[in-house]
Amino acid sequence: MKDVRLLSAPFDPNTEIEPFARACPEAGGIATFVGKVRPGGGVEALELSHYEPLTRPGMEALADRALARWELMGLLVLHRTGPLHPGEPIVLVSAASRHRRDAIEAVDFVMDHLKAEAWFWKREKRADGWHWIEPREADHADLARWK
Amino acid sequence: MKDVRLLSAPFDPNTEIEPFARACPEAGGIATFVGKVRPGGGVEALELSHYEPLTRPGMEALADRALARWELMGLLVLHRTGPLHPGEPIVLVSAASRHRRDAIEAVDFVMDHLKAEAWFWKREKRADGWHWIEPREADHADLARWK
Amino acid sequence: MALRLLFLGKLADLAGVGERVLDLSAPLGWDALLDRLEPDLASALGGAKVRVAQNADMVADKTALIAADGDEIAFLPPVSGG
Amino acid sequence: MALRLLFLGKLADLAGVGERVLDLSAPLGWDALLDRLEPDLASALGGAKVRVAQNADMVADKTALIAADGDEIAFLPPVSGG
Repeated sequence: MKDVRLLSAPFDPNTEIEPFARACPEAGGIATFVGKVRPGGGVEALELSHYEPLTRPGMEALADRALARWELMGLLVLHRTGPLHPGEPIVLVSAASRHRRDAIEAVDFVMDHLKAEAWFWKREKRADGWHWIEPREADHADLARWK
Repeated sequence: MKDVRLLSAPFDPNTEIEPFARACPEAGGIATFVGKVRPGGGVEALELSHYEPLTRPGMEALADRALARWELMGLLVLHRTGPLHPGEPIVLVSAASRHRRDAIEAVDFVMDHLKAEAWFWKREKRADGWHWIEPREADHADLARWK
Repeated sequence: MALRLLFLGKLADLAGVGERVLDLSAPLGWDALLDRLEPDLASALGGAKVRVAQNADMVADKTALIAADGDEIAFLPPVSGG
Repeated sequence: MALRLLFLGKLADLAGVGERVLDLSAPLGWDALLDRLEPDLASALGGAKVRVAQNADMVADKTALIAADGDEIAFLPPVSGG
């Protein structure tokens, strides 16, 4: 069970996780990560742009890699695009598996790759206007763990 | 924000995660693991026994270790006791943090220690009666990762 | 004077019960305590993997235990895996 | 004959727009394509970290690009971190 979606409107993590869990009744465990626009720090808004013909296939391929690498009964990958407000969910990754380490590691893997490799460009609005977010050193260190 | 509970009655992960997330509004990410009684495999029921005067302080101390080791805004640890049916949630661990790796690693750490060190004894009912569950080699390998 | 014994996990099966009360006239050392139990149960409790808590405090060396009136002695086999 | 150029991320700021259509009378090589753009934009697109996709396929060596009528050429700066 693979469910990969780009969402242009706000979503509620709980209403996504519940049907996913129901769709994987044989799973012994479900690991989930929900990332949100961090409130505070002077950020008034975040905007995610993407290039659909690359971004969507890239996310599908990433999900396939995780499904090939770990024994999963299901993998849910949701990512927002467009303008977001502080506190709004940007990303949700949920993995269901028989044994817990598979689910936890798969979520960790997918998050690291979504953050460092997926085709998203983010800019944030501060009091002095919009600023593009650059790649972070830590993202590459995170990725190196999976080589 | 630390919330550690032993539960003698069934719980719904979603109704626990939502207020936890609301209680940590500054978090950039929330990682969660929900473990359930695996359906199938001939298991008709699971029973968890514990020794309250050791089990509860042990869980509290484990949560404190995670809070000391990672930068968390909140940690939720729920564990069932008593008789459970296949498909029922046994354990929920949720961690809220500014950066995602803190939350994911903390959940991983707490789960490994709950499984291998917490004072719970489990027996499962099969067609031929009740069987106590022994420690697994894999549990100790999981723990060794955190030394 | 009495002692409460708690048998956790599969030790409860061996003891036939999760909890027993033992009357005593004086504090009991480890060997004297085991002498009051069935041989197969005593032998299991003596096993290297069974730990002991006295009034919810882990006992470092169970053979040095002195169980006194009102004590709760819990016998803890290895916890189950996940 | 025309070409669609897409400027992703901060390249859109530099181009002043996310998308441009370029008329062309014949296929354009990389240098000829950059010659049709403002110097500072052309210079940014030539940077080592900017990758290029032609009709949604990543181009291995952008300097070998031949952009033809109807092509969609996307300029991709490094993705933002998390």
